Amino acid sequence: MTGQPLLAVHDLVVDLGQRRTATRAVDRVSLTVAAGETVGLVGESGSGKSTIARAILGLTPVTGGRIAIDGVDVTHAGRRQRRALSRDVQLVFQDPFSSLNPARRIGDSLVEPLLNRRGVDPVRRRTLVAEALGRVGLPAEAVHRYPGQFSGGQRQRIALARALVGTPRLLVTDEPVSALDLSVRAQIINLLADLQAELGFGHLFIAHDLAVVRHLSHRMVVLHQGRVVESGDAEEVYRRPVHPYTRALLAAVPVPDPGRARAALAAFARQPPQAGPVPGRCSIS
Amino acid sequence: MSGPGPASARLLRRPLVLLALLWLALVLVCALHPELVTGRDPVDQDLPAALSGPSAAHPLGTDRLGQDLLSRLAYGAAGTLWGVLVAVLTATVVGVGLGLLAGYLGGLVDALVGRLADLLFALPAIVILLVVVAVFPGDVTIAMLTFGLLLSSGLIRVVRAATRSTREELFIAAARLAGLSTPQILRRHVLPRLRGLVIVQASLVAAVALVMQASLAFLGFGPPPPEPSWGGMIDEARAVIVRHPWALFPPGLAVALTVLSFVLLGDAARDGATAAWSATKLARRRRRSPGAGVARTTAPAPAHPTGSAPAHPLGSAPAHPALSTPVHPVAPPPAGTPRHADTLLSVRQLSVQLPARPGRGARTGTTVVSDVDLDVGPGEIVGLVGESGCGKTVTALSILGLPPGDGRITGSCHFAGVDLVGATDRQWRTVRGRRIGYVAQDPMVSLDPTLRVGVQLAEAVRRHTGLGRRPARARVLALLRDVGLPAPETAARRYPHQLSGGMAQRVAIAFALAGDPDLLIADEPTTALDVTRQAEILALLARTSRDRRMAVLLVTHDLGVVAALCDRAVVMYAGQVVESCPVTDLFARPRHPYTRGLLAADPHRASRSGPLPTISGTVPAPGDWPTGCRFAPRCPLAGEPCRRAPVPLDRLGPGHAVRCVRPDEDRVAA
Amino acid sequence: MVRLVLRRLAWTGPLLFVVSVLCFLLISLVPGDPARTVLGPLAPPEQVEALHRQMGLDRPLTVQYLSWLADAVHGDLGRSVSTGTAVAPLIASRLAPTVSLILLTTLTVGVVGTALGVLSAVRGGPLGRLVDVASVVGLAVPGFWLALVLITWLAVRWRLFPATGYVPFGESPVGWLRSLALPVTATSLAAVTAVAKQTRDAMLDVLSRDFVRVMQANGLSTRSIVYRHALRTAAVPVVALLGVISASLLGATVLIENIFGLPGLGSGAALAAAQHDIPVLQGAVVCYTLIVVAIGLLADLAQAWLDPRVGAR
Amino acid sequence: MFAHRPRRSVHQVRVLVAAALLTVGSLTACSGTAEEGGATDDATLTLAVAAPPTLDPYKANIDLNNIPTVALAYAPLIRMNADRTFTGELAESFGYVDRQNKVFQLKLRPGVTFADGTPLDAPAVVRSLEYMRTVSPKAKTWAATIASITAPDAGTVVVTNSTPNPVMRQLFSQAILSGSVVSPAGLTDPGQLAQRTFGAGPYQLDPAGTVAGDHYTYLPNPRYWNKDGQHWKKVVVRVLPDSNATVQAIQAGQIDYAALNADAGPAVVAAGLTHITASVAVLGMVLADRDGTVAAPLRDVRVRQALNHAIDRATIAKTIFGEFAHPTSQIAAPGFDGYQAALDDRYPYDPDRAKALLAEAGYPNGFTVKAEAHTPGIAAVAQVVAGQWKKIGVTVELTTDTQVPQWLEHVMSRKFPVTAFGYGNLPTYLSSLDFMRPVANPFNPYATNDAQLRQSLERAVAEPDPTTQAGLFQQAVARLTDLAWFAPVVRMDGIAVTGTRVAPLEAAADNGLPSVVTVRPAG
Repeated sequence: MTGQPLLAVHDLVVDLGQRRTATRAVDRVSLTVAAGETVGLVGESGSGKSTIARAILGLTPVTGGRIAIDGVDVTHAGRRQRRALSRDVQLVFQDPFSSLNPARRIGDSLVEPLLNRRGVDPVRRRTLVAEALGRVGLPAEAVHRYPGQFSGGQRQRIALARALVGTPRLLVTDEPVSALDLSVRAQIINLLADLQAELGFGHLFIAHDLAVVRHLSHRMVVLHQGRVVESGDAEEVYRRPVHPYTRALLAAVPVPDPGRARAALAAFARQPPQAGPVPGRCSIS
Repeated sequence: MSGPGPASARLLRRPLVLLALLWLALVLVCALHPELVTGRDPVDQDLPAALSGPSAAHPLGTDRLGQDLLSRLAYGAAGTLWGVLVAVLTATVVGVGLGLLAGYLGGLVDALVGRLADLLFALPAIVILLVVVAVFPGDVTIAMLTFGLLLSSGLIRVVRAATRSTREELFIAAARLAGLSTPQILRRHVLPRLRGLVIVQASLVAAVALVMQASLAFLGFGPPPPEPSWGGMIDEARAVIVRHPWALFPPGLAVALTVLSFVLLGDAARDGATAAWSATKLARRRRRSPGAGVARTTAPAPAHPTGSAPAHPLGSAPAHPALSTPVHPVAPPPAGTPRHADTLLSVRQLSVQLPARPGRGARTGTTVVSDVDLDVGPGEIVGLVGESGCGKTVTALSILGLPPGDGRITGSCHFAGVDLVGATDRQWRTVRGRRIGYVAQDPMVSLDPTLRVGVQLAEAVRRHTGLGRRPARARVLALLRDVGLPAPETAARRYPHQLSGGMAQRVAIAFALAGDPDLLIADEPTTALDVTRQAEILALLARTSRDRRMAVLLVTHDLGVVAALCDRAVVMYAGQVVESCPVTDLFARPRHPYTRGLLAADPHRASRSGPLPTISGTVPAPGDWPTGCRFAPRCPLAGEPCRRAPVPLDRLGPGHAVRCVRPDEDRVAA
Repeated sequence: MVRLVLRRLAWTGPLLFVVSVLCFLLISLVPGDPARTVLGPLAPPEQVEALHRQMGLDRPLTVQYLSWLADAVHGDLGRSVSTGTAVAPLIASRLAPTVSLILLTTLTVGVVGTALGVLSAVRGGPLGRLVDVASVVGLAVPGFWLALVLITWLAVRWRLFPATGYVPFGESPVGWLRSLALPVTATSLAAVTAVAKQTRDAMLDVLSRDFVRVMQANGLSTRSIVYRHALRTAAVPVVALLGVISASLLGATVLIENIFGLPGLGSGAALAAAQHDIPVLQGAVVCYTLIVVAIGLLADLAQAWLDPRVGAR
Repeated sequence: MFAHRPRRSVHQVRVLVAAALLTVGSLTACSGTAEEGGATDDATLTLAVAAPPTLDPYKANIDLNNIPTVALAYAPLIRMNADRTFTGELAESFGYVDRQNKVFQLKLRPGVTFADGTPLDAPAVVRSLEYMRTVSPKAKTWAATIASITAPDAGTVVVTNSTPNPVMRQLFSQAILSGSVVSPAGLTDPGQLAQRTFGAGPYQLDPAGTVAGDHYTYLPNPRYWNKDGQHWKKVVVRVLPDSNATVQAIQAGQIDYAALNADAGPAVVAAGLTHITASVAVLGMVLADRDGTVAAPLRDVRVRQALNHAIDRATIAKTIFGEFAHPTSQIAAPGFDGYQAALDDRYPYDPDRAKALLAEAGYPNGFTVKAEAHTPGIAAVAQVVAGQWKKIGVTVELTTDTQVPQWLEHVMSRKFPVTAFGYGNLPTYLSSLDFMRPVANPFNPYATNDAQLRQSLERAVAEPDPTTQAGLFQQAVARLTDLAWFAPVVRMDGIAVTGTRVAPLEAAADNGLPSVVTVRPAG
């Protein structure tokens, strides 16, 4: 992690909704992702984690702050700049069912990131698509099939293949495994780790499950109501959470261990964590 | 789940569609080469034969000038089709163009186009058309152009709505992120999705335009008299209606049949074009709630100025399965171990078979649950664990006698002395809600969206307790307080959509508790919630179970939830119970390789370093189950005996049963 | 819900303006001279010329329109060029048959269509198939053709209903109903089947929703589930369709009023168009537009009442 | 015409069908006894017209839609009887006072008042007739000869013509609608004539019971001079554009009386309704371009005669009109001065002769000609004629119009060498004004002139002796027929249909249909 980080988000503010009824979804969030690094972004629904992803990728207008990729400010990138940027940054969505157009063959979807790229002829495209499929453990003939013919886990592999077919340097994944079954979830988590090891991309990993994030991430950022409440080394945050919210979050997750889980639940039932906004930011870096 | 190719082939096999195609082909032939259909000139007068019925010389009879009706019909087809074509093209081009623009761009353009559509809709079409034909007498093209424009308001709205919803789809975002330009996205993703919709709308426009064209000709604004037109023929028939009513029928039927064909074909084409979409939708719904998956999915009905809903293909008209009581065969004698005396619910050999539904994804008579044994004692919390598609929800619903689809239940299901398999409606009335309550996965859709929470709860309370209006209300408030809603009065006045997910699930639980049941079946009650909300609901369930001495059958895929809440666990895989044991055993001494694999793959339990242990492969779909051990293809320990024959559920000790050939070979999976 | 009403009403003014401008322009394109129409084909040109001036037709189009608009704002829709009577009362006198026709048809369509749809959704089987078939066939049979058949047999052959004419409700409610029986039947067939189909689809959709299963599982009565809960939800798209249907009925009324000799707005508008009677036609169009707006408003309100989520939007 | 479907009514296009010649007077009033059933009570007469009538008696064209409403509210000065004789109505006596058919004098019936109470005296009549001269569609043709109208005393009106006009009696009768007298109160603002009635007739309009364009209610005029002429407590005139609807409504008992056209005849017969008929109009083709301006072949009289010979009139009469039309080759009708029975078959159906004539004229292979027709009733005839001409090699490119302005524009544009026509039966003098003078009008758009024809007419007009005059008019008609300026096809009937609640009408020979004011309750 030398020099400037691959992704630098500084004091990001995003308001959602119409002007009058707008709500602040993201409130002065800063984070960085370096090449080859996985940063986990954790929070409950409404914490703003998906909005951050969408803002980074230009799918949501930014109210304030700055987003830089490779040192280049892309906060208010135009359409053209965005398109150029698509080479470097890719996103994988939570829902493998709706992130692939069900009416198009896998090959059609996979080739899209290469379509507007100069110097990639159709033959080369086919090769790249086949390579990408192979990388995620799917046979090359999958290009002829429709998304409906694949299971959820396979579709998420396809989505990964599409994201990686253009060899981006930054991958943002928004809850990529939370819609998957347990047995498949582990496969995808491993796949993500393997691919990063192989391709060396930076990875912003968004999830609500602290255990998954801990497993996959180098660093972890905990969000609550649009603000960063805690960030630091993933293992460290998981084991020794400082912020009460992080603690509550950890306590709320039932652990597959009857003893611990029951104790936690009993403790939870006695004293539920406060639901109100968190005063101030106690982020520890 | 088939692609569009086979779907279109299937459509052609439908006899009605084929007939519609044939009829339209005939009309088209008439329009292009009427001389192929009839040897007579449409204006040839056979005066002596005027106003005759069908005869050898005049197969459809004659009009009052002795002109051959068949010939006039045939020669009138060209003008008719042309008018329809003009209207359809205009409506489609304008409707799709503006609809796309409005839907995709949004903002001011959307507002303007929306207003335009409103305007077009508010214009009295026929008055406008009367004016148009007065300005351009006898000009069908301009009249139909105008009509197409007026009709485009429906298309604009439908296309706009569909575009908007498509634009929100993730794959559009994905395409944009892939660097596609807007035209590329429209061409590759939006337009194909609109195809089915536009086809249906276009077919409706065609139908309406045809009728309107006939109406105009009937009013005397069609092509001038010597020239045949269908509406004009109805008008001519009207002139002789007292003497010769027969003349009304050939042109009337020609119009009706052609309209019918348009609608049928549009419908069929829609089914073909959207086969891929429906398949996914089906799968999606199935995943979320297996019960809904097999039910028909219905396309949203587009609003239309002429007020016609899209027609569905003829011949498929199932009653809603949920409301027809399935016919159960006589239950086989209960197998397996005898029930405990203190068992509240005892399920034995429960199997569920879905009926064949050609063209609906499910295969012929697919068995989705087979030979499930399950016991729940009074006050006991039992977890029914498994991955999606393993049959856990089907099992839970079948206990309530509500298998998804027209599922056929076999086996037995004793609850408080009654075998629920084969229970009568009267028996169910005393069980559902009063002895067994039910909570579904997604709280936001498990309450009636149109009624206030209090009203819904009051209905359940009054139904189960027979209380009067006022006491029922008090009880509703008590229930709401019981499930931890701090301000029950306020909550009771709310509509479901005004509640947060956690609150809604509390209300749903209150709904299930209204009859003070002995057993609560909760189907993934926390899956749709955040972890903190989940913890609250779990705590609520635990407390309620304890306080009311109420048993809970908790369907879940989350081992953590099982650990936190359950006394015993039943693990299902591919429609079968593979392991059943006290919770402590499940986590401390799992015996089935699948259970072990699941536990190992859980990142909570795994060590931080190194890859997670995984189970290779994927869960087989119902119908693709292997004959032997269903887990064998994914099992690291599987050997020849595993694949040979079905494996029975073996009792290993008190309260522990496992479906494995060698459960004692304790190998380290991780 | 109040906002819903206000938004609709706010849109009414501009809508009326645009519609009236559009009609004015269109009508001005109609060839021939209203003065000539009034005086007949053989009237000498000087007379026609004089009447032309007298009717103000020699003024520029914009002036003609603006003077119409100025009066219209004050409720004066001008005078009929063919009969000289004031347009507003003329239209008012023709409103009753049309409104009766629309109301009765909408009522018939709503009640019969919904009943058929619900029954077929709940019962299924042959009835369901019948609704499927009928919905397509109903759409296919042109209403005016059906009207002719109905007149020929029900009115003339069997003398069950009057073939023509309109009896005001105030004169004889039974006569009113009898005079509208055939027109309503002719106009409602297609709509009944469409509504039945829509109801059936909506019911099947709603019945497959989670909340229905939850209610069943928790022991609510089938009757309550079907009629209190499912039907209410399913009624939302049905009401929307009904709104569209009643609005589109306005078009059908022109033909039907002509065939059945009903002194309604539709036949009045057609007559005015024939006589080149611009003030009457303008008045009719304004009236039509108001009816469409009113129907839309009613449909919106009904939907908001049925489903609180609609009103909240 | 628009949505009130022009179809079956020749009249709607205002083809000047001077139809309803009245049978009046002798019929004694006899109030009807009750008969149960029916939509309205027995004292109410409900009749149907095909299009909204024009209430202003002078602006109204002579067509079946206007005649009933005018007749109900306006009494004429002179009444024409079924036998084409004239009796006084508001005028007690009348006649030419010179020997050149120029000066016509009317002596008014004393003590008559309008419905509004104003006395009906000579100044009122003069004022009314002056109004007629300014607004009536007939003023510029049929009344063009009138030089002055004066009132020497309160009971006398004198009309002076600049050139002889032999039809003053008809002109002031109910047949031409020019003799209706309007009250001075109505003339102060002639605009009201379109909405209310200001006559001295048996009934007056009840605006409260009227929806313009749909139905018109008339109540008895308490000041009507002839109480015997009021048979009903109420008369409702309903607009029913479709003759089938009318037939059905009469069948269903909703309508008591209607005057229909011949092409509704078969339906009337099929429905088994009580009816009487009278010849009302001639239908056929105008071979208008007799100078060959746009269609050279038509200049040759042999071609025009060939076209006449090529028409199978008998078949057309039978097929389209059933028994309600008679084949004819002339435009004059029986009972009128110019009529000669022999001319009916002047051009017998003879395709071979037609072909021969064409060959003689130099068109052995025929030719193609543009033609115009309007309204389905006339257009049907034109269609059949076109079909028959096709057999002798003459191809017709037929344009059919549906609206009056369009028809007028097309006919007068001189783009159509052939047009279809329907023309009401009139005295030959009146029709000569439309047909035979070199003045462009819808029946002579190219303003063709024939010296011999004009000469016969001029002599006939000034001839005071009726018999000699008729002979001269017959000469003119014969000349016209020989010239084959027209190809008349049939003389069609009007049909007065009655329901069960009115007394059967008395057949009126071939002199037009009885007036609505003579319809009495069934006794």
